[in-house]
Amino acid sequence: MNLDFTDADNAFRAEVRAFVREQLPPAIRDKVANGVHLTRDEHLQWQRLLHARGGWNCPGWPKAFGGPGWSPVEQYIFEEECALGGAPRLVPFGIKMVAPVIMAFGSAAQQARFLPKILAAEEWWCQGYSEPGAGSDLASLRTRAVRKGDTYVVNGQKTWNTLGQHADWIFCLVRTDPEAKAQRGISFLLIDMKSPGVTVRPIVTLDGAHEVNEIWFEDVEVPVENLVGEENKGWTCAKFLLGHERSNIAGIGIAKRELARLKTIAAAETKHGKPLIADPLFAARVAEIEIELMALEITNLRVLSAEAENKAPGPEASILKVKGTELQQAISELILQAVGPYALPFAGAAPGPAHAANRAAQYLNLRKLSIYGGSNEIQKNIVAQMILEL
Amino acid sequence: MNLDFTDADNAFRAEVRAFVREQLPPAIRDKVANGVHLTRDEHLQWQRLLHARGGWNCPGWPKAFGGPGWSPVEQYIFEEECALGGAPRLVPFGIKMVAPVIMAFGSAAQQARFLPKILAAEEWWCQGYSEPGAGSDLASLRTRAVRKGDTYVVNGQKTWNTLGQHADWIFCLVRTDPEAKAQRGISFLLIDMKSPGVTVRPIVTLDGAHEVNEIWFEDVEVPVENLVGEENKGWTCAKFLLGHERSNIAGIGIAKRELARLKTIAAAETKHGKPLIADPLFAARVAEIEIELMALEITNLRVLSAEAENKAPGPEASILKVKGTELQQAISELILQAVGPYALPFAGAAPGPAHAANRAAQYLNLRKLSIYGGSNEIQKNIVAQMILEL
Amino acid sequence: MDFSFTEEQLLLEDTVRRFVAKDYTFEKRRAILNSAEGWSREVWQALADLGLLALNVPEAHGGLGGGPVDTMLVMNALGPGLPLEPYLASAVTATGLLRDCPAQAGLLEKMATGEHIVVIAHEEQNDVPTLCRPAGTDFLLDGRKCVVAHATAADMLIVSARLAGEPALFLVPRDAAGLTLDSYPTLDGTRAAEVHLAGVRLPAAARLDAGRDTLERALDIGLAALCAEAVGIMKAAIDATVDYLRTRRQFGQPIGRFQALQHRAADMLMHYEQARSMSYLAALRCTAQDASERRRALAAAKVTIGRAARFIGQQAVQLHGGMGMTDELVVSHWFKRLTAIELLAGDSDTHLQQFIQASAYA
Amino acid sequence: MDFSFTEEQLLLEDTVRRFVAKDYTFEKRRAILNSAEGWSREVWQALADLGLLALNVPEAHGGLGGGPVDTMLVMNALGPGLPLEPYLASAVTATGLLRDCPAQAGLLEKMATGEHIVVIAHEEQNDVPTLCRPAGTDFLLDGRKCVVAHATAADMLIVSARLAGEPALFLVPRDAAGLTLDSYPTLDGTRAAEVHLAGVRLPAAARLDAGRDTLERALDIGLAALCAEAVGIMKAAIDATVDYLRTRRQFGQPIGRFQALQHRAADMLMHYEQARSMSYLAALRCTAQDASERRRALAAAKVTIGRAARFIGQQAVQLHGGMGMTDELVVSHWFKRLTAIELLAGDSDTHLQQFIQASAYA
Repeated sequence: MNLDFTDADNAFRAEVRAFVREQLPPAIRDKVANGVHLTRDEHLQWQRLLHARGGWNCPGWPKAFGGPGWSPVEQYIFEEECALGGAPRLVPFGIKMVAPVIMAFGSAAQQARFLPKILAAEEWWCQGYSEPGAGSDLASLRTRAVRKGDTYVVNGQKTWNTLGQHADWIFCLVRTDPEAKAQRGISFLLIDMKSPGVTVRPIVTLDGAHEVNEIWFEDVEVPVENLVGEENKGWTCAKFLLGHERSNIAGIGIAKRELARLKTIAAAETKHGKPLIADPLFAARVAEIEIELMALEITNLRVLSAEAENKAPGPEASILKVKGTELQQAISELILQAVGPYALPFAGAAPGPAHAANRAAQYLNLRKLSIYGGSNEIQKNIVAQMILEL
Repeated sequence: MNLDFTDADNAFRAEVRAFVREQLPPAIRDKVANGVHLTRDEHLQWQRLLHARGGWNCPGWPKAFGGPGWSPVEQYIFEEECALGGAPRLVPFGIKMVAPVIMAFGSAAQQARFLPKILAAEEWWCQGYSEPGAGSDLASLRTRAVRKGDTYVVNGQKTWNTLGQHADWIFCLVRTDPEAKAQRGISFLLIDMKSPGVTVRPIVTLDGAHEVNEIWFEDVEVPVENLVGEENKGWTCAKFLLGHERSNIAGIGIAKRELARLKTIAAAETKHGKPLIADPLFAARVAEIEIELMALEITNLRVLSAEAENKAPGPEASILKVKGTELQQAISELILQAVGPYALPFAGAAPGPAHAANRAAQYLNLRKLSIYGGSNEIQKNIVAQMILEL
Repeated sequence: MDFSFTEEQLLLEDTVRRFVAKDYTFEKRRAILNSAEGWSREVWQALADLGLLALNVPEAHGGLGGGPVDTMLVMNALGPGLPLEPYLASAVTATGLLRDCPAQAGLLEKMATGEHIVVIAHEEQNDVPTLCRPAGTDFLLDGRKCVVAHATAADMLIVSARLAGEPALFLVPRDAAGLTLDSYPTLDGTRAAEVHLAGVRLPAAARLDAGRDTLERALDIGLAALCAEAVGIMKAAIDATVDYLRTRRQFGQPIGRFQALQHRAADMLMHYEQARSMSYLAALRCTAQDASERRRALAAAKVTIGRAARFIGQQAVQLHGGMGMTDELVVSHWFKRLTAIELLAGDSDTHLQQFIQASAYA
Repeated sequence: MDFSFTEEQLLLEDTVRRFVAKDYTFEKRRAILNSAEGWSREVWQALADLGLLALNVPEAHGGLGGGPVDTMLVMNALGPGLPLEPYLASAVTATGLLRDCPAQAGLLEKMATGEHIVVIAHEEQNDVPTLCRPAGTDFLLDGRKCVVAHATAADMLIVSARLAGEPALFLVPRDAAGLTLDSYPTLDGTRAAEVHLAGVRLPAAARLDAGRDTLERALDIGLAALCAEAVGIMKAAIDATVDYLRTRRQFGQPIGRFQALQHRAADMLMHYEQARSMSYLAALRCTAQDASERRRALAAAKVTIGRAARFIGQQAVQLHGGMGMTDELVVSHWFKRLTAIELLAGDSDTHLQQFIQASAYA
C-alpha cells in the first residue's frame, strides 16, 4: 500500500497543470474565481481548447471514440488540476451523461451522428429528467411520447433543466407506455431543441442567476431513430447514466481551490487588528474543514482505485456526494463569515475588497449542491439501503 | 412581560437555598458531587429531612395530600436550588409518578393506604413499564394478569427497572385482556415487592453500576383492590403519568451545577502552562453550551408559565427533554476532555486530582439520558407529529 | 416572571401582522424592490399612520413612549414581510439614540410623523476611523462608513467619528457638501451605501450630546429588534416548510411522512424556540444599565439567533427542494434575509467571544 | 498510489482475526479482565507464537521486519477483541523506539519471543518533569509518570526524564529499588499505574542512545496503531448496530426501517470511511522524516479518528437502546475503548491545534 502517485501520474499532472496555466483565457479564469456565470461562448471556447489538446474535453471517453482513454486516476488528476487552475467545470450533460449512454446503448448511426459533435464541442446538450411532480422520484414522471408512424409526439413538462437556454439537444426520459407501472414503460429520447413546440422558460434562482429552466413540449415530433435502446426500456439507460454522472462527484479539486481562497481571504481580513486566520476559533473552523477534506480525498481515491480494479462504481459514490457537497457548502459559509459585511452588496455591486465580490451569490447558489443530483437525504437512503442493507 | 422572578419567588429561593445548605448531610453532598451512587438509606435520609420541612420531599403535591402546594414556578425553583446545592435528585417513582396517578384515579382506600407512606418516605416505589420486547412501544407489552376471584395472577417480565432493588412496591402496566389490540386491555396494578414470585435480577451497566434491574413475575398473586382505575383502562393512567413524569425534565438545575463544575475544573487544569479555560477554543466550546443553557432555561420557564395558566403540559416537554439531555451529555463530554488522561482510572480508582474521580463513569452513565424516558428519537417524532402535525 | 403581553401589545402586533398580510404582500414588495428607489415612501407613510414610527418616541415629543418589548412584537410581525423600508434603522435604532439627546426633540417629532428618516453610519472597514477636526466653531469630517443600510433613504445620518482621539457623534444632513453616497442593493433586497465624507463642514450644534455609552445602547436596542425580526422570519419559514412537507408528495406519500424530514423539522422548531427565548432576553436586557450584563445577554442572543437563522434558513430551502432555490417563492427571500442578519451587527463568533469576555471566563 | 495489500499482509490480518474469533472471545476476555493480573500471559505467549510480537522487530534481531502498514492490519483485526495485553504498548510503540537503539538488540530479541515486555512511561501531570541527576557514573531518577498503561505487566519501563535541562530516556527495570507502581483499572478494562520514582539508581548503560526525535517518532508509530485499533473497533460496532437494527422490532417493523435511524447508520458509516482513510495516512506517514509533514498527517488523523470514535461509539450505544448500556453486551465495551482512545495520546482539540501550527496558518 502507498498513497503516493506514480511518477507517470505526477508527470501527467504537470502536463495538465502547464496546459491550464498556459491555455486558460484569463477572462474566464477571473470569472470562475469570482463565481460569475460564463457565457455559452466562453464555455465552448474552453472546451475547444481542451479538444484541440487531444479530446481532453471528454476526459472519460475511450480512445475508440476520440477521447484520451484515461484511467480513473488520470481523470481524477485532470479534473483536480483544472479546478485548481481555475478552469470552469465541464458542462456534463453531453460529455458525461448522454455520450456514455449513446456509446453503450446507441445504434452505430446514433454514435456516428452525435458523438463527434459532442467531442468537437459543436453541439450543446441538456437534460430532461426532473418534472414538477417527479424530482428524486423519477419513476412517477408524466411526459408522454406517443408513437405515430415514424415519429414520437411528445407532450409534457420538464424542470430543473440546467443551462438549456444554450442547448442544441436535450435527452429526455419520456413515458411511452402509460399502463406500465413505476420505472417500466419509460423510454430514453433525444430531442432537437429547435423542434417546433419546444419552449424554454427561465427559472430565476435566489442568487439572481438564470441557470435553470422549465422546458415545455407541445406536440413535439421526434423521429423514432432518436430513441436510444429499446422502447420502454429507458430505465436501463437512466440507471447506467446515474452511475457515470457520479465521477468527480466529490468535487475535491474545487473544494481545495475554495479552501485556498478561504485562507487567502482570512489572511487579508483583520479581526481586532490581527489577521482573521490568526484568530484561534476561526483557525479551528478552517482546520476542521481542511482535515475533513484531506480524509475525503483519500476516501475518493480509494473508491477510484476500487473502480480501476473493475469493481463497479457503486453506492460508495453517495458517500462522496454527501461529504463533498457538505464540505463545499461549509467552505462557502466560512468565506461569507470571513468577508463580513462586505458580503452583503449584491447583484454585481462590489464596494469592498475585490475578494468580497459575489461571495454571497456563490454561497446562495451552492445550496443547490445538497438538493440536486439526488438530494443528500436520498443519498443517505442509498447508503443505508444499498451499502448497509437496512 | 418580564423575566425576573417576583420578590416572593426570590424569598422562597433563599429559603430553599438556606435549607439545603444547612440540612443536606455533607457525606451525601460529596457523593453527589463525585457522581457516586447513594445507598437506599442515604436517599431516604434526605427525603425525610425534606419531609420534616413540610412535605418538601413531594414538591408537586397539593396541600390536600400533605404536599407544600407549590406553583409550577415554585417547584422549578425548589428543584433548581436542590440541584445547585448538591442535593440528590428525588427518586421520582413514588412522588412524581405513582402518587399523581393514585390521587387522580385511585380509590379513597388506595389514597389512604399508599400516599401517606410515600409522603413520609417510608415506602420506596419503582416502575414496571418497559419489557424486553416493548421499550418505547408500550402498547406491545406482554406481562399478563389473569383475574381469579379476588386476585390477579401476574406472569411476565419487566426490564430497565430503576433501583427496584430498594423498592417496597412496584406499579406495573399489565395486560388484562389478551384479545384487545394495542393500548386497550392494559391495566395499572400496584404490586408488593415482597409477594412470592417476584424476582429482582440486577443489570450491570457500562459504568459498572447496579442501577437497573429485570423484574420477573411468576404466578404473583395481587389483590384486586390494588387495581388503580378501571380494568383494561390502564392506558389512561399511563398517559396521565407520562405527563407528570416530565416536570423538571430539562434538568436545568443539574446542568447549571455541572456547567459550574466544568468551569472550575477547566480553571484548575492547565494547557501549555495556562488554565484550560483560557484556551480560546475550549472557552468557545464551554460558551456555546452556556448560551444554549441560558436559552433553554427561558424556554423551560415559558413552558412552565403556560402550564401555570392551566394550559396542558403538552408535547413542548419533548423539546425540553431533547435539549436538556443533549446539554447534560455535552457538559459531561467537556468535563471528560478537561480532565484528560486522569479521566481513565475507573471503578473507584482516583490517582489524579480530586475533581477527576469518577468523571468517566458519569459520562458513561449519562448516555442513558437520551435513551430512557422515551428516547430522543421518539421525542422528535412527538415534536414533529404532535406540534408540527406532520 | 411574566411571559404575557398587555392587550395593547397584542393589538399592536395584530395590527402589524394584518398590515403585512394585506398591504405588504410579496407581490407588492417585489414591485417596490424593482423600483428605482428600492423602498416606498407610501409604505413609510402608512407605517406612520399606524403609529409605528412614533412607537419609540417619548410621549413628551409626540410619541407613544413604547419600549423594546413593543418593538419586539412589531418586528416579529413585520419580519415575514421583509420590509424594504428603514423601520429598524430609523424608527428603532436611531430613535433609540436620539431619545437620549434632549436637544433633538424637534427631530424626534419629525421622525414620529414620518417626515424625517435618520440612520446611524458607524461601521468602518478594517476599523479605519472617520476623523473629525475643529475648524473655528465648526467641525470638519473625513472618512468612510461602510455598508450603511438605507443611507440613501435617510434625511440625516448620525455619523461616529474620532475627535482628538475620543469618540463623538454628529448629525449630518444627507445633502451636506462633501458627503457622497455610493449606493447598491444588498443580498436581502435592502439598499445600502458607502458613505464618503470629504471635508464635510458641520456647525457646532451638529455634535450630539451623546457618548459611546449612548451609541452602544442604541445599537443594542437595534440588535434586540434585529433578533426579533429574525424570530418572526424563522416562524414564517417553518410554517411554510411544514405546509410544503404536508402537501408535496413523493414515492406515493406526503414527504412529511418521512421520518428524517420530520426530525429535521423538529430540529428547526427547537432552534426556533431557543431563538425566541433569547429574543425575549435581548428585548428585556438591551436597555440594562449594567454594561456587562447587557453585553452578556445580547451576545448570547445574537449567537443563538445566528445559529438558528442559519439552520432554519438553510433547511427551509433544503426541504423545499428545487422550489426553495427559486426567486419566485418567498422562502428563498426569507433565507436571504436570515443570512444577512447572521452577518449584521457582528457575526456569531464575534459575539461568542464577547460573551466569553463579558462572562470573565479566565 | 496503491490501496491493495500483499498476500502476506492479508494472511496476517486473517490470522489475527481468526485468533480473536476463536481464542479471544468476549467470554474469555471477561475472565481475564476479572483475574488478579488483568491480562493473560498465556495469551501473550499465543501472540508470540503467531509471530505478532516479532512483527516490528528487525530481521537482524530475530524479527519479521514489518512496518506500520502491517501493524495497521494487525490492529484492525485485534481491536474488536479489546485485548487487555500490552500489544500496542510493547510490541508496537516500545519496539518502535528500541529498534532505533543499536545497543538494545538483545532486549528486542527477548521482546520478539514474548520473554520481555517493555512500555514507555512518558506522560506527566501538568508537565511536572521527571528529573535525572548524575551520581558518579550512575544516574538518579526522581519524579512521577501518570496513567502508564500496562506498567505492572512490564519487565522494563522506558522512562523519559530531564538531564541538565535536556530530555533523556532510561531503561528502568520494573523491580528497580525506588520504583513503585500504584496500579488501577481504567475505563476500558486495561490496567494502568502511577509510576513513582524516588532516587532510582541506574547504571550509565541504562541511558538509551535516543533523543527526543526518536521518542516522538515511536509515539507517532504508536498513535498510528491506536488509530488503526479504533478503526477496527468502529467497524465492529457498526456491523453489530446494523445487525441490531435489522432484527430488533418496534411498532410492528424492524427499527432499521425507520429513516431517521437509517440516516444515523449512514452517518456512522461515513465517519468510519473517513476514519479509515486517515488511518491509512497515519500508517504511511508515521515514519516520515519531515517532522512537520508527519505532525500534520498524524494530527489530522487523530482529529478524524477522535470525532469518529465519539460519534460511532455514542450512536452504537444509542441505537442499541437500553441494551447498549449493559455490561453484558460487547457494544458498551467497544464504546468504552473508543472513549479512552479519544482521550489517549492527546485529545482532538490538542491535535487540531497541532495541525494548525504544523500547517503554518498564520
